[in-house]
Amino acid sequence: MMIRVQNAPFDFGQECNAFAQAQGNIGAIVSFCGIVRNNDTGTLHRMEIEHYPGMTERALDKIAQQARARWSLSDCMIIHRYGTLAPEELIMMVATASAHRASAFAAADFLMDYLKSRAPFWKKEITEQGAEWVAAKDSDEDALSRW
Amino acid sequence: MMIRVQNAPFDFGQECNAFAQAQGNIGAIVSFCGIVRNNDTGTLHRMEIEHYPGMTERALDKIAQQARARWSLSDCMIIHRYGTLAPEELIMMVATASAHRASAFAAADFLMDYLKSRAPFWKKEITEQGAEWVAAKDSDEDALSRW
Amino acid sequence: MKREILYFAWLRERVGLPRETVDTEARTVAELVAELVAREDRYALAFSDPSTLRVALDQELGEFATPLGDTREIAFFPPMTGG
Amino acid sequence: MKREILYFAWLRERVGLPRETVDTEARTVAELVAELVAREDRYALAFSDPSTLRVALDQELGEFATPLGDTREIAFFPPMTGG
Repeated sequence: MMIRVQNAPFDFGQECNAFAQAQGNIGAIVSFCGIVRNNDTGTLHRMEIEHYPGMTERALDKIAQQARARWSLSDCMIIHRYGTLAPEELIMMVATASAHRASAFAAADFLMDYLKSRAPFWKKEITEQGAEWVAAKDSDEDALSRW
Repeated sequence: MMIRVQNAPFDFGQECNAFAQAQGNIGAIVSFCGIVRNNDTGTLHRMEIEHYPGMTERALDKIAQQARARWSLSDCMIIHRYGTLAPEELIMMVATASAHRASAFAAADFLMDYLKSRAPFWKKEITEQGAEWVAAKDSDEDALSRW
Repeated sequence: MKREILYFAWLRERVGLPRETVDTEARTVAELVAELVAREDRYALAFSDPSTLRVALDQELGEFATPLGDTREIAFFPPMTGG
Repeated sequence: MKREILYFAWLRERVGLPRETVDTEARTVAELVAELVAREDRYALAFSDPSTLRVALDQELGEFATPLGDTREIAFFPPMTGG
């Protein structure tokens, strides 16, 4: 179970392959990658991601442990970046491995829902118009009640 | 929208990256990879996948179109192999790209459910004990009612 | 009317060939199956439980009650196991 | 008792610093917030709507009613936006 919190970019495909190759006898891998999306008017200069060193690693570890307790996974992984990111840069990824697809899908979906609202990251968008902290969405908090 | 039905192996990570790089302004990519899993006693020699050339491509195209009609996707892709595969070889993959994670997850999950029961592939497992066609599971047919 | 019949997976193995051309007066899939079953034991065996089988007409899934119309290619196979 | 207080995101910007050590008699998170608010306008502004804020005690999420006990590190921040 690999959890990495880093400023450096990562290679989504390479991480997917490394994760897949580290597995034993599994049938399904699901991976998710989050990307810095521009706004509708294309004026985003950059995104700044702040986090809470120490608590971040604990929170991610706890979320991953919950996923493993709940579904039959052979493994899961999380990479999340912080610092300054340009539009189209990769923010984070998760991957899950399981004998069956349903567990792999559900666990990846669960990891993402919990990461959104329970891991101490905060995003700020710097556009032509100025800087603004991204507000948490009620829908993200509501998503947790699915589990 | 890329759909490939092929005997040749593919590189999961490389395909994930190529798919991601072909996208415009998106926020989320979900990918799934299916792998030849050994049985519990480890006696699987190989898997043979038969398909219905012509209908396969039509069925996959239709499934992908349904996903795009139903969720706001910027793109999706499917690769599915046929022929003789060894344990741990990759069988197939799907990937979806969207502005938001919920659409990307739901569409990938939908693609997999429909691929399982509506794309004309048949798997045969050759083990130490002999050859056996993989039986369709009721649970796979039932999964379609989720959508 | 001449129609192309295809068999896949264990159905192909039981019938003993992957495809054949048949000259048939059958108006529906079910009538075609009845004709085949009447022909030879290997067909009777292959189609002994039609509820376990699927059919495609010109590469689109159909039902056993579906009229053949001007369908050229009729394929029979067990439930699919893709993914 | 001396405790380490951390602020993140817009809360950090409003308070004007990322962390500070305070000597406090507060027994709960809510009492600690009341002490801070009483200190200076920038704290009053930052904590003007506590319902929009989250708190962590020694890096575990807590509530405003949570007793401080021997917590060393108390962090305040807006709802998280990871992923």
